[in-house]
Parts: sequence; structure tokens; C-alpha cells
Amino acid sequence: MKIDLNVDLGKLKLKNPVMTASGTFGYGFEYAKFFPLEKLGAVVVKGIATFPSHGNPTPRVVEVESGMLNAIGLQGPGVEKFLHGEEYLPFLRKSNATIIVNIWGKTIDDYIEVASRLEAEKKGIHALEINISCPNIKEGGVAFGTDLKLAHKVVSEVRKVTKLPLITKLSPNVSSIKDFARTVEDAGSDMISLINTITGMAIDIETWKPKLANVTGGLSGPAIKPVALRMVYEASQAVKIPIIGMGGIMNADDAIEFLLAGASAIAVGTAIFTDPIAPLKVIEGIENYLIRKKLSSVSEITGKLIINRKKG
Amino acid sequence: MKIDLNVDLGKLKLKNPVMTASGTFGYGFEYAKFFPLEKLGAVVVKGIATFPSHGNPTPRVVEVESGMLNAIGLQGPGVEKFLHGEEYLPFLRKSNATIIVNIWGKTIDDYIEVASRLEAEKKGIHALEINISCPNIKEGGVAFGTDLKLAHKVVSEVRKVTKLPLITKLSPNVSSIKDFARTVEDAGSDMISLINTITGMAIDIETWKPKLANVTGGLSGPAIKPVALRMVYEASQAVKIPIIGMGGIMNADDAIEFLLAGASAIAVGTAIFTDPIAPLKVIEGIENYLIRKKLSSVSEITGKLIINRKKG
Amino acid sequence: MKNGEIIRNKRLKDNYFRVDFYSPELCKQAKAGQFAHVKICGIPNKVLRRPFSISDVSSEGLLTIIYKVVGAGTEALSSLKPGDTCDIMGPLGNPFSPSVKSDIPVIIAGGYGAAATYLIAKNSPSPGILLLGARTAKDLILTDEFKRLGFEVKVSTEDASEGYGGRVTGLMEELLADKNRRNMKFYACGPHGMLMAAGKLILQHGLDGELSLDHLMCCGVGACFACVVKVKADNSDGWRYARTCKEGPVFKASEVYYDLEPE
Amino acid sequence: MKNGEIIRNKRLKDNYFRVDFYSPELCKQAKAGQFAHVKICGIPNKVLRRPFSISDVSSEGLLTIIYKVVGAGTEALSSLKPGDTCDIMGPLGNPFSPSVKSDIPVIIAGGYGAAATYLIAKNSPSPGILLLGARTAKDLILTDEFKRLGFEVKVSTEDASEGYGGRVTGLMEELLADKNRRNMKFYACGPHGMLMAAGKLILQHGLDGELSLDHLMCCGVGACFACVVKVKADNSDGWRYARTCKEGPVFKASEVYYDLEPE
Ligand SMILES: Cc1cc2nc3c(=O)[nH]c(=O)nc-3n(C[C@H](O)[C@H](O)[C@H](O)COP(=O)(O)OP(=O)(O)OC[C@H]3O[C@@H](n4cnc5c(N)ncnc54)[C@H](O)[C@@H]3O)c2cc1C
Ligand SMILES: Cc1cc2nc3c(=O)[nH]c(=O)nc-3n(C[C@H](O)[C@H](O)[C@H](O)COP(=O)(O)OP(=O)(O)OC[C@H]3O[C@@H](n4cnc5c(N)ncnc54)[C@H](O)[C@@H]3O)c2cc1C
Ligand SMILES: Cc1cc2nc3c(=O)[nH]c(=O)nc-3n(C[C@H](O)[C@H](O)[C@H](O)COP(=O)(O)O)c2cc1C
Ligand SMILES: Cc1cc2nc3c(=O)[nH]c(=O)nc-3n(C[C@H](O)[C@H](O)[C@H](O)COP(=O)(O)O)c2cc1C
Ligand code: FES
Ligand code: FES
Repeated sequence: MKIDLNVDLGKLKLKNPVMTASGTFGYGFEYAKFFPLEKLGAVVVKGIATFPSHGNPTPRVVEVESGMLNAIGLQGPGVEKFLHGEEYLPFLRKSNATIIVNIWGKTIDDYIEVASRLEAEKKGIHALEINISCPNIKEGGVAFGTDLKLAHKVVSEVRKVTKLPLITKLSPNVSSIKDFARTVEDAGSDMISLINTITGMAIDIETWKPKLANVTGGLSGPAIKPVALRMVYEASQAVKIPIIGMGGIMNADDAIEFLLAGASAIAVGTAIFTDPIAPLKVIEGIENYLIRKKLSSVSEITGKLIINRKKG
Repeated sequence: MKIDLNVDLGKLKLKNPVMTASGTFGYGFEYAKFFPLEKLGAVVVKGIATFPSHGNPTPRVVEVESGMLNAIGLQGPGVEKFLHGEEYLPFLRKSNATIIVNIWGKTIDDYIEVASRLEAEKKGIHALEINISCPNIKEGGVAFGTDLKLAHKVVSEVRKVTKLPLITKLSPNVSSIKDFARTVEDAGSDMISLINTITGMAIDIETWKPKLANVTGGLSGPAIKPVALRMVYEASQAVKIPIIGMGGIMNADDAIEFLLAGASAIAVGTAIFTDPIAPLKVIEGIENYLIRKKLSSVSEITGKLIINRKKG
Repeated sequence: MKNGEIIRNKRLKDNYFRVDFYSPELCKQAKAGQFAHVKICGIPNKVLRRPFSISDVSSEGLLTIIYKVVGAGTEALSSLKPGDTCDIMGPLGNPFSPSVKSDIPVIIAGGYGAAATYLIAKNSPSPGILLLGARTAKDLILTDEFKRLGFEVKVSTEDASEGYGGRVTGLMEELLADKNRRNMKFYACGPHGMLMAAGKLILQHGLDGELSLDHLMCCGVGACFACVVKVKADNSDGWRYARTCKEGPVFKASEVYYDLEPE
Repeated sequence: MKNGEIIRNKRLKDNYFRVDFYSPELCKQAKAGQFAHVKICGIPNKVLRRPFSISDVSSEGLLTIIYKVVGAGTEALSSLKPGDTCDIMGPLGNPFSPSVKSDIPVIIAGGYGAAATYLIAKNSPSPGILLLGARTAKDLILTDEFKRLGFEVKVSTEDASEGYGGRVTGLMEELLADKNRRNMKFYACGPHGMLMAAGKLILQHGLDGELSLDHLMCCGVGACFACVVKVKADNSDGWRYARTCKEGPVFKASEVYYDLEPE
């Protein structure tokens, strides 16, 4: 039996449901020696702004139980270097991979500007992912992702300047993920991705200092999987647009949980640090699962969670 | 050197900073054979409502990476049985322990009623903890903990009917913990405790069903520690009333992180399932830490986190 | 020897293992039907203990547990070596009521149920009968051990690979058809569905029986309400949730609430 | 032998251990100053690999790492046995530039720095000098090995328990005072503070030197920006953050931005 791993995300079609999570796979270049990037459903690059940026002081990461905190703070080359620097988009264009560019800004104008520049030189770019959920920068970032009005505004403004499929990446640091999912759907987002990291902290009890120079950072890895899965499920109940699920996916079994919960595609993040070929293992594992379950296509499991509310 | 473990929580004084987290220590009775309850800073009992309640259908718990999800759903005897049943308050009164009663309801009137009944028979009760953050019941619970107006209302109404010191237990499932901390301080809460569990989910990929009958449940254990610590820190920056920190405390080192972050006392929850005498080990560990650091009292570390913001 | 030290840990049959812990205090107190709550050292990322029925105890202080490898915890347990140590809470829970001379103890078991009821047979003044059910022959354990205690052993397998072809309740019905055995006292431990069916049969025939019901556990001592099952109650619903760790795991067949809804 | 299999894993001295992995591909490519990124099997609850300098490689495909036990990962590594296997990425990072015949290589090392620079000494056409610093005598490692390669070894300890009493930069100053040695080429690896002091001294004397800077790492390949240090840059700030895993760990002393702010 031939297994069909194709995924239809509306305006975006992927050859399989496994993408890389922004910020954990650089600009693809760094991992190209480990496997051909075109094997992935999509490569999502690290957040790009109009300007180059230093990011946060160090230490920027700390390992915690079943996960890690990061406060990289969106260090990056800026959009011009991304468009023209050898290790960035020009390299990716040659790779034949499906490319999604994650964008961020400190102001709404920043978002508009970076989206416009990418729209203008969009050859090889398959979609934009609007990051309104980075917890590690003072201005912008998560401020947009925790305020319904701002979230709506960013997405609808970016919508006006690009025809590229738009994914909006939601923050988990909110009371109601459903409200944010509905808002960005309403603002014209074609897809939703979630979750970004959950804001956390760690303290060195010898020095009495925070373990991150930025004081707080974003929690990722297996520790957040249950929360991510719940939010994917809730969001999928609230909107009609496709959902890309992520948060603690370490292997195919984890990925399948997200698909069952309502994600049409998934992204592998922190697991790449444990094992650079983790995304490939996830693809292979999903395929084997479908074979074992005698299913012929991955779409047969999306959102198929069986809810049978029992009375207490 | 004599180490002073006393903790001054305003209207409530504890002999040491270590309490049990509500719902993980039953009504004290169950653990009395493991150690004398009076060794604890305080015993916080499982949530009590005016009425007896079944709780949720089973399965009610599932283990996840570095933690567990629970959806017990506040099974309990109701306040009358709590006041008069042999295994409940009458037993606790005899134990000489400092007793804190966690209360919940489906409506504001429920909260008022249970608080009034406890006020009326308050002998042996040292404080009430208002649970506005249980994610596992359909009515009430977390609804109060994720809505600023309702949170204010519950606390100020309960405040009117009792002179007992009031602790309000906050939900982590919110965008801004600071706002909730300020609101309940303003409503007359004498202390804040946090965090309750973070709502999560797990799916059985063989049966395609949620692993909990209630579909979602509350995540506790080491997985949530970084998030809990961050929220304790944020809340401590926002209010003047004392904070009781919890979430993933497995040992004394974890507890010390919470104290440094701004908690005046801490609670041990899930760790009790790993090891019933975990709370005692935490007390001992804090004492040893203070000796090693040549400090004479636990209050010398509360909130002593050193923040040194570097420029990026 | 340290408390909780593993003295022996060997494969019994297929996925079933037998481990002996040095645990003299527990051995002194343990009664048939009670359980031990084990913190398995070396399970990565896990916070909960694992409950296991006390299968046997010896006067030398050896606690025997028979376990099936089903997940990370039992997998980790199976790789522990003599000399490794686990923290063990117990004995916990309410035991079976001992059988008296005039009883014919009839044990209905499935899965690890044979291990959980072995002490009943060992301590029984009169030999009785073991009805042991399994999906397939390789899940049948301890049959020789029960025979050695003088028990009559009848087995059933759903795939008819050994003994009676079908469920163990089929064997029960055969036995109950024999009207001469009025003084039978039933003890059952096994999968939930089997226990419900057995419980109902026992009650239908007006006989006495006890079921060992269990559920996923956290605290093991009655504090968390994770492990509940429905038992009959004097309230408007006719049932309440009872904690299997504290009020059970052993319940009278007549106490149990036989729900229409499957678990 | 499997890739990544442990062939030997023994205590070297105090908290320092030496492990040899079978890793023939890596050995063929490895150059002095590069590192291996190791997934230590059996660390509970951890998602990240651990980076270690490649201390030595053999023609039989044995990769040697010398590590100090400082936390859960190195603790777990120290308990692995021959036959256990770790997944190893590498060689990663930029190597030291090899010393040429006319150079006198001077190695400044602290902590595991002696291990990270051993290959420099081994591959150097002319023997040179090792200045090794530590807090106390028990942290001095590999002195005999460097001597065996013909290197002059001078040690410093902050507590004066062996050699020069003080910091290793004290030894450096003594050496630099000797004006005859203009063809010295410096290689330094050690704690951040030591490297910054050494780098400045090298530049002050107008000499050539390379520093192996490292920082907590995640990906090890330049993708995550966790591991950055400040290097000089042509921008308004005068510096940018460079990834030690990809653009380093080895940097020219002249490239490094010597910040006023301590790390
Ligand atoms: C009172 C009691 C006595 C028991 N006695 C024995 C015994 O003598 N021998 C034996 O082999 N097992 C016994 N069990 C079951 C045993 O506790 C579980 O098999 C064990 O906890 C599984 O741990 P794990 O980490 O290997 O599996 P997990 O990875 O935790 O789970 C694997 C599978 O087993 C199921 N499972 C996990 N825990 C339980 C549980 N407590 N009850 C039922 N299913 C569970 C899970 O739902 C899952 O499907 C007993 C359980 C109870 C409550
Ligand atoms: C390029 C590079 C080469 C290295 N080479 C060696 C080597 O040859 N021998 C050796 O013993 N160590 C080396 N290290 C350091 C080694 O990676 C850490 O000691 C190790 O990761 C600690 O893991 P752990 O789990 O035992 O400690 P953890 O529990 O993770 O941490 C314990 C302590 O060590 C510190 N630490 C953790 N990781 C690092 C790190 N990457 N760099 C500096 N401090 C750290 C932590 O901040 C903490 O204070 C190297 C590091 C890098 C980046
Ligand atoms: C080191 C690191 C850097 C990240 N950088 C970005 C980023 O630039 N943009 C973004 O949208 N998300 C970023 N994220 C979030 C991830 O894309 C992902 O949403 C999150 O880590 C949860 O998935 P995981 O648990 O599989 O890692 C970053 C995460 C990590 C760990
Ligand atoms: C099984 C279980 C039951 C709980 N029941 C209650 C409860 O009745 N009332 C309440 O306020 N919190 C309850 N909690 C939340 C805990 O008190 C605590 O806030 C949370 O578990 C985080 O701490 P921990 O990680 O140390 O367990 C419960 C937690 C668990 C795991
Ligand atoms: S396991 Fe906690 S009440 Fe039974
Ligand atoms: S460790 Fe990821 S960029 Fe260096």
C-alpha cells in the first residue's frame, strides 16, 4: 500500500506534515549537511525582522527538567541580508525545500515592512509565519500575541501587503487560546501555528541570580507537550483554518497525538537539538504508524480524536 | 547556630515555610502514619465545598514527562462531613498542626456559604485558601480565576464573612498573573498562593481517545516548575502581600528557588506521590542550606533574587 | 541487606517477571490482597510510584512481586539487578478476608490476578479451586504453584490455545452449575471487565465473593482520589466513588456498583 | 564495534575522567580545537547534548575526551561502561590554526583546557611551552602527557599548592618579559576570565594568539544562537555576537571584543 503523506493546508500544500520549528533549525543551511532539506514538509527559518539585531545577552539558554528555557532574543541578520546573503534565502532557493519565513517586529510597521520586502522577492518563499509570540524581546513579540486587538491589527495589516499564505504563530501565555485563534482567522490568517514557548524562569541557588541574563525565557521541549496539545485541540475547535501543532514533539508518537488533536501539520523544535535528524525520524514514524493501522493517508487521522464524555 | 525557620505571613505565622499543596495530601489523616503532621509549616487540605461531590469519571490521572495530569474534579465530602467526620477536621484538631482549609464552589454563594460555615466552627482552622483555579470542573473553579471581575468578587465576598486569614490561589492559565495578584490583594486577600495546575491533555494513539475521561486535566510536577517560578516572581513584583509558591517542588533546592524568587512560604504537591516524606526532606534541606550559607533565618533569602540587567 | 534491596529479579514466563525484595517489616504485616507501592529507581522523567500486589512473603523478609512488563516503569524494573534498591511503601490497602476451614475457596484470576491471589491459596486451611483466564496460553502464570498448594486448577484461554476455549466466566458458570458446592467462597482479581462479570455471577447465585478492583494510582494511601471505582451508596445516585487504594482494592461483590456504562 | 561505543571510561584524577569512544569517521576528520557533541544516554529528563573538546584521536578510530564531572550529564557519562553507546556529532567548530616549524607554540590552559589543546602539542613540529593554571593542585591534568611530547610545562595554582602561586597570566607575564621569544604563537583554552586576560596580554605584546571560547550550547551547528560571544564588528556598536559552535570555538585574540562588563 502506498502511504499518502501529503498535507493540504489550503493555500499551502506540503509533501508531508513535518516542518521544523522556527528558531531551532537556523536558516536550514546549518542542517543541510545532515540530510537533504527537501525531505521535510517545510523548513521554517528563524525569525526575520527588517533590521539586524544582536539578540539578548548571555547566558541565553538553560536546561530544565524535560525541556529548556531560551532567551535568544531573536538575534538575526535582518531582511536584506536574509534576501541576499549566501547562507540564507539564496541557499534555500537552491535546496528545493518548501520554505516558510518567520517574521517579527517591534512595531506594526516593522511587520508590514518585512512582509512587503519578502513579498517583493518572494521567489522560493512558500508562506510567511507571523511571530506574535516571542516572549524574549521587550518591545513587540509577545505583546502582540497577548492582546486581541493588536493581534488582529498585525495580521490584517500584513495581510494587505502580501499574497503569500499567512500563518500566525500564537502565544500560549494567554487565558483563552480560542479567542486568539478566532481573532487571527478573522484578520485573514490562512493558518495558525502553536504553541510558541511558555514563559518561565530558573534561579541559581548558589549565586542567587537568574540562570538567564534576560531573567525569564521560553520553555520548550517535552515538559510543555500536554499544554501544547490541549491548546491545539482547543484552537481546532474554534476555527476552520488549518492548524500547525508544536511543543515538545520528540518522536512520531508525539506528532500523532497532535494530528489526532486537530493539527494538520506539526513542527519539530527542541528535539532537533537532541538529534538533528529527529524530523526525518518523525516522518518515517508517522508512515510506519499509518501502515500498522492500515490507513492510506495521513489526513485520515487529523482531528480524529474520539471524545466520549462520560457522566461523573 | 540556631536556624530560625519561622515564617511571618502577616496574619498567619508558620513554624517553617513548608506546606502541603491542596489535593495532594488528602485531609492529613492519610499521611499521619508517615510523620507527625505538626512538623509541617501547615497542612492544606483538599478542596471543600458546601456539598459533597463525586468528582470526575475515571481515568482521572495520567503520567506525562516529568509530571502528571489530573482531573480529579474535586471529589469531596462536603463541609458538614468535613466539620464533623472523624477523619477530617476533628482528627486534624487533635494533630496540633497548622490547618489551612482550601475551599471552592460553583457559584459565589457557594464560596460564601462554605466560608461562613468554616468561620462558625473555626476552632483549629488557621486560614482559608480560596481555590479560584481548579481547571477540572465545569462550573466555577477556573472560571473565577481567569476573569478579573469574578476573582475580585469572590474574594471580597468571602472576605466579608470571615476573619480568618485568607489566601487566594491563582490560576496560571492567564495572560497576566500580575493583574490577578493585584486584584485579589485589592479585594482583601491576605496572601496569594500559586500556581495551581496548567491545563493540559494527553491522547492515546492506539485508541484515539483522550487519556483522561475529562479530556483535559491539570499539569503538575517538575515540568511546570519554570513557569511557576516565573509567576511567583512576577506576582511578588506586583503586590505587597505574602506569596506562597508551588509547582514542581521536588526537593529543597527547588523550594529555595521559589523563596529567592519572592515566595515567603512554599507548598509541596506532586512530590508527595513520589515520596510521602518529601515535605520533611524539604524542611531539612532548607535548614541545611541555611547552615551551609551561614544564614540564621529563612527570611534572609525570601525575594533575594539578584537581578542585574545586562545590555544586549 | 538494605531495605528494598533486590535479591532476585528473573523472567518467569514471556513478559512476566518475578522480583524478590528484602523488606522484612512489610513481610511481617502483609496480608493476602494488599499491595506495595514501589518507587522504581531509574525510570526517566517519571514522578509516580507503581503499585503491585504482594504475591508472596517469606519468613526471611523476602517480598515477592510478579509483574508484567507493559510500559516504562515495569521495563525499568525488569532491568534492575540484585543489589539495586527501590523505595517501597506498604503493605497498603484492605486485604481479602481469609477463608475458613468450612469454605471452598474459589479463585477467579486473569492477568497478574494469579499473583495477587496466591497468598489466599497459600493461607487457606482447605484446598480450593483456581479458575485462571487469559487471552492466550503464554499469559497463564503460576498454575504449578497453585497445584503444589493442592488447588484444582482450570484454565481458559480466549484463543483456545490451552484449556477451556473462552472467558474464565465460562468456567465459573460450569462450576456454579454444580449445585453441590454451596460453601464456595469467591476471590477474584483481574481485568475490570472480568471482575464485573464475575461479581454479577456471584451475586446471581447468592454466593459470597470478594473482588480486587484497582485503578491507576498516585498516592496509594487515600489522599488524592485518583484511583476510584463506583460502589453502592445510600444517596440519590445509588453510588459513590470509593478509593481502591484505601477502601479497596478488595471489595465485597455485593458492595460494588455494576454500572451499565463500560469503563 | 559500533559507532559511538565506549571502549574505555576511567577516572584520570580527582573529578576528571577520560573516555575513549570508537568513532572512526570523526577521527579521520578531527583537527585540534574542534569538539564533539555527545548525546549521553541515560541522563534522566535532559534534552540537550553535551559538547566536549576532542582531546585526542587515534588511527584505530578512538576518540578521546577528557571531562570533569560537574553536573547530571557528566555524572551520567562517568557511570557508563565499555559497550555502552553514545550518539556523537562531530567534529564540529573551527580548529586552531596549526603551528608551523618556526613557531614556538605556547599553550595557556585552565580546567579542561589542557585536554582541548593536547592535539596542538601533539601535532606541533616544534616543541613548545604549556602554562597550566588551576585553583588547586588536584585540578592540574595531563602535565606528564605534555612533557612526553617534549613540552616545557609550568603550572600555577591559585592556592599555591603546586608551582607558581597565582593565576596563569602571572606565568604568561614572566614568559613575555623574556624578550628573546618573539616567534611565540599562543593557544589558549580555559575559563572565560582567564581567556579575556590572556587575550589582552597577547595583544598588548603585539603577538599572535588564538583563544578557544565556549558557551553553553544547544544545537552545536550554528542554528540556535545560544552559544554566542562578542567579537569585533564593523557596526555602530563595534561588536556583534558570534556563534562559538560555528564561527568558533577558536577565535583570533585580535577578533575578540574585550568587554568592560564581566560575563
Ligand atoms: C492495586 C494494584 C495492584 C497491582 N498489582 C500488579 C501486579 O501484581 N502485577 C502487575 O504486573 N501489575 C500490577 N498492577 C498494575 C501495575 O501497577 C501497572 O502495570 C504498572 O503501574 C504499569 O507501569 P508502567 O510504567 O510499566 O506502565 P505505564 O507506561 O505507566 O502504562 C502502560 C499501560 O499500563 C496501564 N497501567 C498503568 N498503570 C496501571 C495501573 N495501576 N492499573 C492498570 N493499568 C495500568 C496504562 O494505562 C498503560 O496502558 C497493579 C495495579 C494496582 C493498582
Ligand atoms: C566547545 C566546548 C568544549 C568543551 N570541552 C570540554 C572538555 O573537553 N572537557 C570538559 O570537562 N568539559 C568541556 N566543556 C564543558 C562541558 O560541555 C560541560 O561541563 C558539560 O556540558 C556539563 O554538563 P553536565 O550535565 O555535567 O552539567 P550541567 O548540570 O549541565 O551544568 C553543571 C554546571 O556546568 C555549567 N556548564 C554546563 N554546560 C556548560 C558549557 N557548555 N560550558 C560551560 N559551562 C557549562 C553549568 O552552567 C553548571 O554550572 C566544553 C564546552 C564547550 C562548549
Ligand atoms: C532556541 C529556540 C529559539 C526559538 N526561536 C524562535 C523564533 O525565532 N521564532 C518563533 O516563532 N519561535 C521560536 N522558537 C519557538 C519554537 O519555534 C517552538 O514554537 C517552541 O520551541 C515549541 O516547540 P518545541 O517544544 O518542539 O521546541 C524558538 C525556540 C527555541 C527553543
Ligand atoms: C491530584 C491533584 C489534586 C489537586 N487538588 C487540588 C485541590 O483540591 N485544590 C487546589 O487548590 N489545588 C489542587 N491541586 C493543585 C496543587 O495543590 C498544586 O497547586 C499543583 O499540583 C502544583 O504543585 P505541584 O507541581 O507541586 O503538584 C491538585 C493537584 C493534584 C496533582
Ligand atoms: S491513589 Fe490516591 S486516593 Fe488512591
Ligand atoms: S549552539 Fe546553536 S548556534 Fe551555537
